[in-house]
Amino acid sequence: MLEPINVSLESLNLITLAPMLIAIAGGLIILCIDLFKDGLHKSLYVMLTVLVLLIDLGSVIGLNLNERGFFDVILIDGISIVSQVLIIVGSIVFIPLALSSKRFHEYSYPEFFALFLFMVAGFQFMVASDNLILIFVGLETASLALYTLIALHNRSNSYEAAVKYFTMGALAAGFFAMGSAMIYALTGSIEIYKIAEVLGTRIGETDLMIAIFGGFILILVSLAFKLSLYPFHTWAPDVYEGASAALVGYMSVVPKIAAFVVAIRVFGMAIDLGIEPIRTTILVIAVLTMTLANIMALVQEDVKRMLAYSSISHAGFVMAALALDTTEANTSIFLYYALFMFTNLGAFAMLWISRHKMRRFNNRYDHPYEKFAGFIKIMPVGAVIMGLFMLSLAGVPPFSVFWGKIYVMQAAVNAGYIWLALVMGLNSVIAAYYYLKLVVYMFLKDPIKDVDTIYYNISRPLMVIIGFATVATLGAIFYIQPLVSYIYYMISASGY
Amino acid sequence: MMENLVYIALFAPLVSSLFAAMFGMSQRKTFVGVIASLLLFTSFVASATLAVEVFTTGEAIAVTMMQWIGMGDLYIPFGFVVDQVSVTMMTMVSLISTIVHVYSIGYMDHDKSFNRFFSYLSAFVFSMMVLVMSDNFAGLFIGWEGVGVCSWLLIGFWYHKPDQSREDNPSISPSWAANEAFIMNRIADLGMLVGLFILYWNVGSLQYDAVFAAIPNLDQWILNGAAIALFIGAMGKSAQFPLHTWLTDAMEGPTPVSALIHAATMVTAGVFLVIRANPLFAVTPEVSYFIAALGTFVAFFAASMALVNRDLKRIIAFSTLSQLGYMFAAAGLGAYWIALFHLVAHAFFKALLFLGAGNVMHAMHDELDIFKMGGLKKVMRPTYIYMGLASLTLAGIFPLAGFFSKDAIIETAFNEGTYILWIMLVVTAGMTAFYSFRQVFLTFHGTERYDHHEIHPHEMYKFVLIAMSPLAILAVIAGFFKGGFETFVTSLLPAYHMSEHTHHYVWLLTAIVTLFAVGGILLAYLKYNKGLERNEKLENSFIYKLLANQYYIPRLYEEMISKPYAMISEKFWHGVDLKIVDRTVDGIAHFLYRSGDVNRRMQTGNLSHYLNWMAVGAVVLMVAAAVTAMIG
Amino acid sequence: MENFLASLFTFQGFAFYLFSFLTIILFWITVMSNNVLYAMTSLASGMVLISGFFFILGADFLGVVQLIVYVGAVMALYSFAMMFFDATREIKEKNTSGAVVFVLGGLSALMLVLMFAAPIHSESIQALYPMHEGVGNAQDVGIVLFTKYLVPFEVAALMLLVAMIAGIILAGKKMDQSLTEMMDEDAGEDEILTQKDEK
Amino acid sequence: MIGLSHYLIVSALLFSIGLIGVLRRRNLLMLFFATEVMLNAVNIAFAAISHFYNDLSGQMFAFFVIAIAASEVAVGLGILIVLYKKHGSLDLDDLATMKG
Amino acid sequence: MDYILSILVFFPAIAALLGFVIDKDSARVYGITVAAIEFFLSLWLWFSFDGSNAGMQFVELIPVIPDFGVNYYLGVDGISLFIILMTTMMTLIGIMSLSVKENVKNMIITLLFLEMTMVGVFVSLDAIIFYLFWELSLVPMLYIIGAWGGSLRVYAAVKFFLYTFAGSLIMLVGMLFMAYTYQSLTGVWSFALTDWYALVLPVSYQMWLFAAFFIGFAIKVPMFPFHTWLPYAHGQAPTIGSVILAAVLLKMGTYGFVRFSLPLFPDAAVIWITPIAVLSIIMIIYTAMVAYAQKDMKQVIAYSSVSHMGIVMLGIFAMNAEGIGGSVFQMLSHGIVSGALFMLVGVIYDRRHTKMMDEFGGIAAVMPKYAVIFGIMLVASVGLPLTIGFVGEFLVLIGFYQVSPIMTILAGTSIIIGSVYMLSLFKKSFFGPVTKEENRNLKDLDAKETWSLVPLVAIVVWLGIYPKPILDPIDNSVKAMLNFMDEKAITQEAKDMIHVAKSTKEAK
Repeated sequence: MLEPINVSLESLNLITLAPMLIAIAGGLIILCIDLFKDGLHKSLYVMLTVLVLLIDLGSVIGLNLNERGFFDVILIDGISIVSQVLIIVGSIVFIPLALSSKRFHEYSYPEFFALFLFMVAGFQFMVASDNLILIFVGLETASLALYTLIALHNRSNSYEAAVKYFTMGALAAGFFAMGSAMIYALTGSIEIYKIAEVLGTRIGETDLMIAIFGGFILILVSLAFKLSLYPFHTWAPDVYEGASAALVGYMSVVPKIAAFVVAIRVFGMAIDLGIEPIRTTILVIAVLTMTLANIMALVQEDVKRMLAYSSISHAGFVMAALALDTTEANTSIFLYYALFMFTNLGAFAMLWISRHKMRRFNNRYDHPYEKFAGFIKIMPVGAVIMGLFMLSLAGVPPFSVFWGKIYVMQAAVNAGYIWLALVMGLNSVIAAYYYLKLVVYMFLKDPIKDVDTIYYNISRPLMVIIGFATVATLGAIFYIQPLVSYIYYMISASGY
Repeated sequence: MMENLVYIALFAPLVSSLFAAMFGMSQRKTFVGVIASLLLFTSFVASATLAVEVFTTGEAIAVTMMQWIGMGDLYIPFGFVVDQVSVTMMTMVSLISTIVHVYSIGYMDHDKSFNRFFSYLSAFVFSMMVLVMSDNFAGLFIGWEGVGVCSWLLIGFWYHKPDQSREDNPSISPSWAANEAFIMNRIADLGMLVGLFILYWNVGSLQYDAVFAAIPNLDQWILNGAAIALFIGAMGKSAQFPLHTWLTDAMEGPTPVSALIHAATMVTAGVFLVIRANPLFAVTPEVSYFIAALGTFVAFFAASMALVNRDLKRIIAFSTLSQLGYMFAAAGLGAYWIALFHLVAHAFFKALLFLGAGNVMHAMHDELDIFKMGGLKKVMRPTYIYMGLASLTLAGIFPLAGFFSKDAIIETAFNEGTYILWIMLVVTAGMTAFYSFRQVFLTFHGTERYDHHEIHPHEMYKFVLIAMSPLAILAVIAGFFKGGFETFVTSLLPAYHMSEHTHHYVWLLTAIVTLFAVGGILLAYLKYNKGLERNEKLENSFIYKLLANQYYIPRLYEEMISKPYAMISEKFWHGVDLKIVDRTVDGIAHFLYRSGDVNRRMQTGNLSHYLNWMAVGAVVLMVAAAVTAMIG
Repeated sequence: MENFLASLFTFQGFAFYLFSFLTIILFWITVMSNNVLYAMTSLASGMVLISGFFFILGADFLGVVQLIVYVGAVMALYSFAMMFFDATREIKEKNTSGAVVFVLGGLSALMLVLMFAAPIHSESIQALYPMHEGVGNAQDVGIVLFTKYLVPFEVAALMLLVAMIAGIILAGKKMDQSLTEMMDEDAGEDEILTQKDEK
Repeated sequence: MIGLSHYLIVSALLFSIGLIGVLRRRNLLMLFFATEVMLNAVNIAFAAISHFYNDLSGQMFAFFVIAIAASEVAVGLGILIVLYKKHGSLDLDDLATMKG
Repeated sequence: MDYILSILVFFPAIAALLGFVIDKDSARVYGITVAAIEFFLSLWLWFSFDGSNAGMQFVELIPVIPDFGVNYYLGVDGISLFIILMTTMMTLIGIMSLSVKENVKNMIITLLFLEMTMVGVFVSLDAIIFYLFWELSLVPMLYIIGAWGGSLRVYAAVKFFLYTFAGSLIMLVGMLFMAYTYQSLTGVWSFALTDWYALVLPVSYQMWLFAAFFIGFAIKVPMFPFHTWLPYAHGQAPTIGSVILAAVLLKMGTYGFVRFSLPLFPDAAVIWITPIAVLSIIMIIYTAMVAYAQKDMKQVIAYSSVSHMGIVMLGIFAMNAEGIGGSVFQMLSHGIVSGALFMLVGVIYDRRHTKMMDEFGGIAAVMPKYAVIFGIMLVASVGLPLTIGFVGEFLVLIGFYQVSPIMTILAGTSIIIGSVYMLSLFKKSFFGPVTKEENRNLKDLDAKETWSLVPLVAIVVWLGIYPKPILDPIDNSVKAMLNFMDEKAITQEAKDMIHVAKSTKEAK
C-alpha cells in the first residue's frame, strides 16, 4: 500500500495558479450570466472580459519571480510573467474590437467571450509551465477555443479557415506528441528542466544523436506550425483571410507569443546543451520563412492576405532571434512582439473598420488593395493612420516595429551573426515593397469605386483602440527604455 | 590715391555693365551706350594715369581687396597688381574698349538688343581687366573664364538665328559658334587648372611673386609640367592649333565684338599668360621652343587659309590667328617684350581693320562675301583709308607699327638661329600681305559686284569714323615708341637683345621681309585690282579646296569628336544606363516578384496539399537530422 | 530470427506480435479503405487492440480509459457524425497521388524507426514517478494524477468544457443563419459614424 | 525478449500509417480517423516507455493525449457539421476558395 | 538658446501637425510663414555660431534608451551648419515657388515634415537618431513624388524609397556592429558619434564597417552604379520634389561620408580612396555623357546632379582640407544651383506641360528674364569663377590633385563635358528661332517665381565672390577633423595619405 500523501497548502503555492483561475472563472461567470438572462448586448460581455483580464493582469504582475507552484507544474519565471503580461495585454486591446458598429455573428454568442477567456487561460498555462503535458494541454485548450472562435464568424470562408487550421493543428499535435514521446524515451522525463539534466548526461552518446535530433525536430515541426514557419505556414494566409480581421490581428500576435515561449524553453535548452544542428535548422527555417513569406506577400492582391504573409515573415524574423539563444535575443523576441502587437492591432483594426458585413469588394476578397485606392481622398485621417502602421511594419523609424527590428538585429550582431542581420535587413527591404504598395494605393492612386467612405464598421470604441494603437506606434521611442529594461530584467532573471 | 585709380580702372567697366544691364530688357536707349562709353573712358583715363605713374616711378602698385577663397593651406585673395606689363595691357584694353563702345553706338544702332549688348561688352572689359590685373593665377583664371563667358554671350549675341548647314554657313549659327568657342576654351582651361594645381602643390601659393620666387627650387619636370599645362590654357584662349577652329566661327558675333574680343584683347590673353609667367617659361626651354614652333606653324597655317577665303571677317580672323602665332613665336623664343609689343600694336591695327570691316558690313547689309563686293571706295572713302592703312600695317610696311613689331619677331627668329622658323615667318609675312590686300582690293576696288537694287552702300556715321581715328593714328605711330616701350617693360620683363651677328644682318633681314610684303601686295594688286576673275580650275584644285575648307579640320572634329561623342552618350544612356545598370536593379526586383508568383503556387488552397507540405517539411527536417547525426 | 521466435513463444511476445500485426493491418485499412464504415470499424477495432497493448504494458488504467473514451465516446461521436453526413456509401476521393504519399510516409516511417531504433533505453534513468510494486496501476495513476498532475487534469477538464461549448454552439441551430451576413438590425448602432455606409 | 524498441518501432509504423492517411485522404471525416491513428500510435510509445522506465509520467501523457484526442473530435466534428451545412460536402477538393 | 537645434528640428513638425487644421486656401501662406520662421531661426543659429570653434556647438544630450545607448544627441559644427541653412532656405524658397495646384495643403504639410527630417539628419550626433531622421525623410519624399509626379510617378517613388531603404538597412547593420564593438571594448552601449570617434578599430573591422556605411551613403549620393533611381525620381517628381531632392536629400549621403565614414574609419577610408575615386570619375564622366544624350531638360539636370555629386565624392576622399572643405562647399553650391535649375525647369513646365527640349527653342527671346536667370544658374553649374559653383569644384580638384594628378585630370574633364551638356541644353531650348507657335506667347517669370529665384541668384553671386563667411567655419571643422583622423589612423599608409593642413600643424 502506498503511504498517504500529505500536501500542505502552502507548498502548493496556489497564488501561481491565480491568474489562470481568474480567467477561467471569468469565462464561467459569463456562461452563468448567459444562463440567467438571454439577449444581453455584446458590450456587456466585452467589458466583463476586459475587466476579468485586467484582474488577471494584476494578478500576473503581482506574482513573485522564479517560483514554482502546484507540484512544480507551474513555473513562474520572468519569461512566463512577461509573456503572460503580453498575452493579457494583447487580449485586452484586441477584444474591444468586438464593439464594432455592425453586428457580427460571433459576438452574438456570450460563449464567444467565455471561449476567449478560456483561450487566454490556455495560453497562460502554456507559458507558465515547463511540463510538456501542461504545455500540450494548455496549447490544445487554447487552440480548440481558437478554432471555434474562427468558425463562429459564420461564413463560408471562416469555416474553411477553421477546418484548415484545425486539421493541420491536429497533425501538428500528433507531431508534438511524438516528439515528446521521443524526448521522454530519451530522458524519462517530461519536464524541461529535468530533460535538460538528463540529456546533458546523455549528449555524449553518439548513437543517440539521431533520436535527440529527431525528438527536437518533431517538436520543432509542431511549434513551427503554430508559429507559421515555412513550410508549415500554409494555413496562415487562408486562415487569416477567412477569420475576422479582429481575430486575425489577435492570432498573429498572442498565440505566437505563447508558442515562442515554449520554443524558447525547448530549443533554448537544446541549444544550451550544445546541439548545434538544432540552431542551424532553426536559422535555416527562420531565414526561409522571412524570405519566402516576404516574396509571396509581394504578389498578394488582398491586404489582409498580405498582412498574413507579413506576419509569417515577422515570425521568421523573430525565430531567427530565438536561434541565437542569448539574453538579448530572447529579450528581443518579446520586445518585438510587444511592439509589433500595437502596430498590428492598429492595422487590423483599420481593416476591421473597413469591413463591410456582406458585400465583398470583389468576388474573391474583402480587402483588396483596390479598396484602399485613393483612401487619402476619401478619408485623410484614416489613410494617414493606416500609412503609419504600414511604415511601422516596414520598419521605418521611429515607429514601434523599427525598434523591435533593430533590437533583433542588434542581438544577431552581438551573437556574431552579422550575415543574419544583413539578411534581416534585406528582407525588410523586400517587405517594405508590399507595405508601400498599400501606401501607394492609399496615397497615390485615385479611388476606383465611387464611395464616400469605407468606414463601414467604425464605432467609438474602435476609434479609441485605433487611437491607442497610433499613439503606441508613434510614441514607441518614449517607452522603449522601460520596456526593454523590464523585459531584459525578467528574461535574465529566469536565466535565458 | 593710386589704389583708388586701380579700383576705378577695374570697376568702371563693371559699373557700366551693370548699368546697361538694368536696361537690358527695355527699349533701345542711346544714353546707355553713351554712359557705358564714358565709363569705359574713365577706366582708360585711370589706366593711363596709372601707366604714367608706373612709368615715372618704375614701381608696381599692388592692392589686395579681400580674401576670396581660403581653405586648408590655400589662400587666394582678390589681389591686383599694376606693373609695367599689366598697365600696358590695361591701357590698351581700356582704350580699345572705349573706342569699340563708341563705335558700337553707331554699329548697333538698329539692333533692338542695344542695351544688352553694352552690358555684355562692358562685362567683357571688366573680365579682361581682372585677367590682366590679377596678382595671382587664380585671379587670372577668374578673368580668363569671365572673358570666356562674355565671349560666349557676345558670339551668340544674335542667338535667334537658326542653325544652317556647314555649307551655307561654316559657323552654323551664332549660338553654335558660341558654344564651340566656350567648350574649346574649356578644354584648354582644364590644362590651365592643372597648371595651377601643379604650382599650388609645389609652391603652396598661387601668387605670382611667390610662385616665381620658388621656381629655382623646383624640379625641372615639375616646371615643365606646369609650363605645358599653362600653355595648354593659353592655346585655347589664343586659339592655337588644334584649338583654333572656334576663332573663325566666332565671327558670327557682332563685328565690334570681333574687333574687341577676337582681335585685340581676349585672344591675346594666352600670349599675355606666357609673358606674365615668363620666369617659368624662361627656365623651361623645351616648352618654350615648342611654343615658338607652334606659334610659327599657326602663323603660316592660318595665313594659308586666309589666302582663299571669301568671307571678309574670316579673313581678318585668320590673320589674327596668324599674328597670334607671331606673338607666340616671339614669346617662345624668349623675346617677351617683343611679343608684348606686337600684341599691343596688333591690337590697334587689327581692331581698326575689324571696325572697318564692320563699316563695310553695315554698308552692305551684313553681306560678308568679298566676291560680292567691289568698288566700295567710291562710297566709303574714310573706311577705305582706315582699312587700307590697317592692311598696310598688317603687311608690315615701314613705317607703320606692324613693321616694327613684326620685323622684330622675324629678327628674333633669325637671332635665335631657328632658321626654319625664320623662313616660315618670312613667307608668312608675304602671304599676309597678299591676303590683306586681296581683301582690300576685292572690297574697295574694281567693279561693283553687289546687287544695286537691294544694296545701297553708305558710309558709317561720322562720329564712328572719328572714334576710329585714334586707332588709325596709333597704328601709324605706335612703331616709333618701340624704344621707349622696351625700356618701360623690360624693367619687369627680361630684356632681349639681338646678337652682334644679327645686328650685322639687320638691314638685309628687313629688306627680305619688306620684299616679301611688297611682293604679296603687288601680287594681290595684279590679280584683284581690276576686279574678280574667277579661275575655275584653281578653285577646283585640291589645295584650294583644302584651304577653303580649313584643311577639313572642322569637319574632322565633327566627324571624329562631336558625332562619336553624341553617339557614345546615346549608347551610354540607352545601352548602359537603361539596359544594364537600371535593368539589373529592376531585374532583382522582378526576380523577387516572379519568385513570389512561383512560390504562391504552393498555396493552392487545398488543405490536402498543405498537409503534404507540412509532411514534406517534417520529413526533410527528419532526414536532415538523421543525416547530420550519422555524419556528425 | 531465433530471438524473434523465442520471444514469440512468450505470452508477452506473442501478444505483442499479434497486436502489432493486427493494429497495423486494421489501421492500414482505416487509412486506405474507401468505405467509411470499414474505416471506422477497423479504427475502432484497432483502438481496442491498442488498449490491449496498454494492458500488456501494465497500464491497466490507460487501457480502460482507452476503451471507454475511444471506443465508447469517440467512436460514438464518429458514428453520429457519419450518419449526419450520410457517409455510409462509398466515398469518392481523388486521393493524393500514391507516390508522394508513400514516399513521404515511407521516409517518415524509416526516419522514425531509425530514431527509435537508437539505443534509447538507458538503465541509468531514474523514474520520477515510479510505479510501486504491488500497488494497482489505477491507484498509482490516481495518486500521481491528483497530486502532480492535478493542474493538467483540471486544464483538461477546461479543455473538454471548451470542446463541449464548441461542439454545442457550432452544431447549434443559431449557426444556420449568419448574423454577419444579415443587413438588418444594424441600424441604430452608432449611426453618426456610419451614415454614408451604403448607397 | 520484447524490448522498448519493439514497441517504439510499432508506434513509429502506426504513426506513419496515420501520416499516410492524413496525407492521402480528401474526405475530412476519414482524415480525422487518420489523426486518431497517429495519436494512438504515440500513446503506445508513451505507455511502453512508461513501462520500461517504470515511470508514470508516460502514462500520464498518454492519458492526456486521449483527452486531447477526444476534445479534438468534438470540436472537429462541430466544425465539420457547420461546414457540411454550408457546403454539403466534406471533400477537401471542394474547399479551396482561399488560395494564393 | 541652448535648445535651438531642437527647436529647429521640431518647429516645422509641430507646424505641420497644426497645419492639418489650416484652411486649404491659406495653407500656402502658412507654409511660407513657417518656413520663413524656420529659416530665420537657422540664420540665428548661424549668428550665434562660434566660427572659430571647430567642435560641436549647441550640443543637446538627452538619454532616450540608456540601456541601449541611444541618446537624443544633437549638435552642429562648421560642416553641418551651412547644410542646415541651405536646407531651411531651399525649403522656404521651394514653398514660395510652389506651383502645385492640387492638394496644396497636403503638400505644405508634407514639406514641413520633410524639413524636420532633413534638419534632423544634419544635426544628429547619435547614429540611431541620425538613422531615424534619415529613413523618415524617405516618407514625405515618397509622397511628394508619388502624389504630384508625372506619369511614372509611382514607379519612381517606390524605386526611390526601396533603393534607399535597402542601402540604409545595410548601413544600419553597420551601425549595430559598430555599437556592438564599442560595447565589447568599453562595456557600455552607445550610439553617440562622439563616443564612436574615440574608438580605434583594427583595419579589417574598419573595412567591413566602411563597406556597410558605404552602401547606405553611396545609394543616397547616388554613386555609380547605384544612381538609376535618381533620374526617375527627378524626372517624375514635381518641381518642389526635385528641388528638395537635389538640394538636400542627396547631400545626406555625402554628409554621411564626412560625418561617419572618414572620422570613424580613417584607415579604411584611405584604402578605399582609389575605388571610390574611380567610381566618382565614372560618375562624373559617364553621367555627364548620359546627360548629354537626354531629351528631357529635367533629366539633363538630374544626370548632371549625379555628375556633380561625383565631384563632391572625389573631394571627400582627397583627405586634405582643400578637398573635404571644397566638397562641403560644393554640396552647398550644388544644392543651390541644381535646386534653382530644377525650379527653372519647373517654371517652363508649368507653362507648357512639357520638359522636352525639342518642344522649345528661342525661349530667350520670349522670356528674357527667365533666360537670364537660367543663364546665371547655368554658368554657376558649369563652375564659372565668381559664381558659387567654381569655389567648390576648384577646391575639390585642387585637393584631389594631391592624391592623384591623373585622376584629377580625368575628373577635371567635368568642366568640359559639363559645359557640353549644359550649353547644348541652353542652345536647344533658348537659342535659335522660335519654332513652335505655342512658345510665342509664353509669359515671362511672374512675381512669385522671380522672388523665389532672385535670392538664389544673389547667393550664387555672393558666395561666388565672397565665400569666406562660409569657408572659414568649414575650414576650421575640417582641419580639426583631419587632425583627428591623422591621430586616430593606425596604419602608416593612412597617416601618409591624410594631410593635416600646415596651419594646423603650426598651431600645434
